Amino acid sequence: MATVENFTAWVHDFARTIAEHSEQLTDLDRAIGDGDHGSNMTRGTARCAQLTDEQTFTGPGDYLKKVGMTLVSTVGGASGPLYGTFFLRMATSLTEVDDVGPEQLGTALEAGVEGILTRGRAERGDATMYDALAPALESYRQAVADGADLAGALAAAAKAAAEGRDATTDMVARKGRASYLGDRSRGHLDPGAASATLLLESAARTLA
Amino acid sequence: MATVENFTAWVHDFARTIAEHSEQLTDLDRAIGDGDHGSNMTRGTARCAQLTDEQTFTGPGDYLKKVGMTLVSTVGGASGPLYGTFFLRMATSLTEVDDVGPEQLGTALEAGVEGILTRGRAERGDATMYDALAPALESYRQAVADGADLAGALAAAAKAAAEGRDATTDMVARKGRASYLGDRSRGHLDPGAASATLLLESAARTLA
Amino acid sequence: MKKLINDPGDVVAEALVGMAAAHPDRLRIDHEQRIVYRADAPRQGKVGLVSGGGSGHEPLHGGFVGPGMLDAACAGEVFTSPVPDQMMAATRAVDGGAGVLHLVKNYTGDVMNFEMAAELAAAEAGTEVASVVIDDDVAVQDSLYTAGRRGVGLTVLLEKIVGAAAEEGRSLQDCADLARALVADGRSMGMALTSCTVPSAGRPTFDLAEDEIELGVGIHGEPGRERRPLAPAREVAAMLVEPVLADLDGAGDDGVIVLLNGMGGTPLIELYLMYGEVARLLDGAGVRVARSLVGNYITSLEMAGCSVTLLRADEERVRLWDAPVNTPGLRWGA
Amino acid sequence: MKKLINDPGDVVAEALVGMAAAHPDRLRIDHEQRIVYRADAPRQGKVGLVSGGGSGHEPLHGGFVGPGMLDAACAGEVFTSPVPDQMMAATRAVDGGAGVLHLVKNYTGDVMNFEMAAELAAAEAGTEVASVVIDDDVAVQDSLYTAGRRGVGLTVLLEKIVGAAAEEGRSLQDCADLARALVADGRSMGMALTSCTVPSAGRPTFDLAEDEIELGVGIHGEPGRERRPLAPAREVAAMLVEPVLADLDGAGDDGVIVLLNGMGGTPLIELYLMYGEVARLLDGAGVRVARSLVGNYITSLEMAGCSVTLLRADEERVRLWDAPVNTPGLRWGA
Ligand SMILES: Nc1ncnc2c1ncn2[C@@H]1O[C@H](COP(=O)(O)OP(=O)(O)O)[C@@H](O)[C@H]1O
Ligand SMILES: Nc1ncnc2c1ncn2[C@@H]1O[C@H](COP(=O)(O)OP(=O)(O)O)[C@@H](O)[C@H]1O
Ligand SMILES: [Mg+2]
Ligand SMILES: [Mg+2]
Ligand SMILES: [Mg+2]
Ligand SMILES: [Mg+2]
Repeated sequence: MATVENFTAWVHDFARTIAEHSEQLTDLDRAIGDGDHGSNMTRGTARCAQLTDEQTFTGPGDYLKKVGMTLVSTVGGASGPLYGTFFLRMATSLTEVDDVGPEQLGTALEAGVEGILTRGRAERGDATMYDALAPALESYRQAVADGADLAGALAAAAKAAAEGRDATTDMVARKGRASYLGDRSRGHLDPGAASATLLLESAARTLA
Repeated sequence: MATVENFTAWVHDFARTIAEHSEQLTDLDRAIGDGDHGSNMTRGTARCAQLTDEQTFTGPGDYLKKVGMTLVSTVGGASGPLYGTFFLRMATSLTEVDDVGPEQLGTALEAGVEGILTRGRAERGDATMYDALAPALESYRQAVADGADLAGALAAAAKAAAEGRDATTDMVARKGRASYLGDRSRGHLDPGAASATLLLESAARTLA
Repeated sequence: MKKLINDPGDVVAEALVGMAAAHPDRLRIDHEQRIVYRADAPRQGKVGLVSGGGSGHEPLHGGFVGPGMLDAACAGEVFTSPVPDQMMAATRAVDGGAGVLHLVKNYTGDVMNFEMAAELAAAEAGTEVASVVIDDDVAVQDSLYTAGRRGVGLTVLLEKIVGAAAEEGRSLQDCADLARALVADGRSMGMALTSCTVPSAGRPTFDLAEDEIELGVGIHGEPGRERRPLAPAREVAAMLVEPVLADLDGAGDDGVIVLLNGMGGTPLIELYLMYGEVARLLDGAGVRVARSLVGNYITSLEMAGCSVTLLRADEERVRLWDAPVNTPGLRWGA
Repeated sequence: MKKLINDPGDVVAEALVGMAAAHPDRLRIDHEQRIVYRADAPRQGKVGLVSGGGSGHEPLHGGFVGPGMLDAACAGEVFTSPVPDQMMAATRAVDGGAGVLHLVKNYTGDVMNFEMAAELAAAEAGTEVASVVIDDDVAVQDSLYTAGRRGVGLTVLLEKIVGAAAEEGRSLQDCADLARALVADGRSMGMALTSCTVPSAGRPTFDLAEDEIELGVGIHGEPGRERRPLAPAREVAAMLVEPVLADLDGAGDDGVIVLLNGMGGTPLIELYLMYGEVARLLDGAGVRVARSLVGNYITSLEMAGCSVTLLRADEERVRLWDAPVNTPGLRWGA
């Protein structure tokens, strides 16, 4: 069961991991975008990591809402509204819940991923963060159906995210800046799929 | 005795030589100036080389006056007025003279060099074209005094010009753009001294 | 990376400090929120014009704030859309009772952030908000399979013309309709000789060989339509003008308004030379130039290159173009 | 060499073609002689202002031709002084009976060519000519042992202020006196992050390592006072402001007019950032800024870098600065 402490650990771990991979994310974005994904995400997640110093949170929903709002207000670009919406929708799904079990987390993740879809209107194969998040969600669901606990389901999700991320290399981007490249985007890994994989890897380390 | 044919040959030879050394003159100017001496001189001398296609000249004075005016009107920069004045003053000194002997050429060269001095107010050692022209004139005068003919005197002048040119390497520039460099101009050969040496080498090939 | 900056993370904030110092009478800058306001905003009864986007395109947008043009511009990080908080704050601050028009360049980030701002502003009672998305870049072909055409040079012309309409007291609906008509009638194409370097990245966004150009480049150093061998200005002009003309539905009744825009690192002598080539091509195509603008107006940091924008002109557009404007980046008649 | 040009030898002529196309109503260009005239020259009873110099510094000088500023500008080859024929033709053409003032930047070539033009013009009956040499660059120290201080940023401020005085109908003597007083009261200092490339040379004029700047550079890519390690903007600002202040005889009654000028390849975002640093330093030194101008006004092709110019301000100078001007490069109040 994941509590608010787990969720704060998640966001802190995510912020740390993003900072470590900032240059790498920016390099991916330089190749097919505008070279700012690393700094965008670092700016936003660093700000999120300060939230617990400034206030206390009554539960996961309360905390994730603040995280979502903070991302919306600090990241900018395409990833700001997308990650922001992800956390805001998770938060809504977890309102008034204190201990989050595998089923509930699945519903919350699904709400988050749906939020990204609504905001960005991406489809599978468009080479976006959705191509890491969608298979992650499916694997998570499958693992839970197969009886996995939180740890097992999140590990499966992280693994699927990484595979989905790697698969973006062979895709032609159809959303976001990379889409302007047309065929020339093939052969490049999508930066948002890379950061989304870091998000799920952080979850696997902290939520269970 | 140098006739108007010799003088036109001189200017044509000078134009050809300048064109061949254009890049080299520009490189010298890039190092301590603004990288245009080669193209300035090429533009002006190429125009001068067309004069004989367009009109006939009654004598050396008439021809050199037109060369001087053409240089003034086409070169620009520091070298335009300087070389222009050089030829204009030579022209005045040779008014109404058809066959130019060693003495008369000496007087004309002196008038030309004086013109450069009046216009540019340079002194010996300032690292300008004057540092090639002044020793050239002295050697010319000395050679004539020693009984040399035109060919001998011009050969001596060309040799002295080249030595004077090379000596500019050790000087600190005090005139023109190179002077802004102060001590940093030392170690560089002055582009105007280089083109002035070409002028005397052309003279040695054509005027005798 | 060679830039006149301090910490790469402080570039936008510090540039706004300098901008405030340079234009104390004309602009009011909210440094906290990074919003550039015209000094006398809000203007009662006038539609408020709000634009914004990533920084690095100066003078766009902050340099186009002032009488006859924008009321507020939200500055994002370099090449990164600003956030909804900024747009909401700007919207509130410039609302003079006649509503607020958002002018949005078509980039996923900008569109989504402005969309969130409009949703949030709608939730707040009071301010009527309309939004127009600018997408004039013909380099982006298949817009079905992409994020759609980018908003580039037309933004400058549109902010000027709609700015004049708002200054005349036209309604929000009128201003939005005019803006949409301009979007339908304006097309652009750009190219780069060199990449730019995002300060926080520290390295050029793309590598271009000494003998290559990037054709169809955007304003963020996004790679363009294709790489071509370096060519003389007259051929480059044709590479830009032809696709624009091909996509434009003929000239307007009064010909076209032309913007020959520099990307930031190309000097004016080259831009004038390029404009000579563009004018010659338009003349050859029988397209009359009603008005023209040559210079660095929507840039991509220090990128060398240029873009051509054509906008179909009619009497009203030319009149609004000629109307007084008083901003740091564009000024006449005032 | 990556430039938007055709043949390197045609750059100046073709840029003038583009300039004529871009400003058909405001400028009249003599392409044969390479002279940019204000469309309505000569103005009867007004002192004619003629300037000129090598090209590559755009908008200077041609971009400053128009009501309230210059009557004519002679364009030389890139970085090469124009020739006396141009100056004489321009002098004749703008003479409205009140005489003609030559504004000359202090470079050996410019001074000698303008001198020859004045000699030749004096020989022709009729036109009264006065000449003022601008030498504001404090980077050139020992002016006894050099060609003297170069004319740089002050030229822009001077052309504007003296232009306004001439427009007011002041006499040739008055205009020349004012110009000389401004020369006595203005100082500049520049720096470069990168070199520029003269089109006909095809290669950068100087090489600068990734971590070096050239301090005290001129506007022709002439090497400067010294090389320094690359430094943050706030330190670079101090390297420019301090020597200028040290050489200026205090601020004027009304403080100073400041020009923070870009060398051509530095984007506006960096220039604003630098201006913020300059304004802070001036504030710290107790120097009041009466007026400021930030942008690319006297450039060095695509060189990256900037310069700072300070001019002692008084009531009259500020009034003349504020007077209407309508040129391609500087425009307000008209
Ligand atoms: N419409 C979209 N739907 C989902 N994800 C998107 C969409 N557009 C862009 N992205 C994601 O956003 C990432 C880029 O984010 P970032 O670089 O921070 O913003 P920007 O593209 O505005 O510079 C892309 O790698 C991609 O994964
Ligand atoms: N005052 C002067 N007296 C004599 N020669 C000079 C003077 N100033 C410059 N020169 C000569 O002119 C040369 C530079 O000519 P050029 O490059 O064509 O003109 P600019 O310096 O205007 O670019 C210098 O190398 C020097 O020999
Ligand atoms: Mg990006
Ligand atoms: Mg030179
Ligand atoms: Mg971005
Ligand atoms: Mg020169």
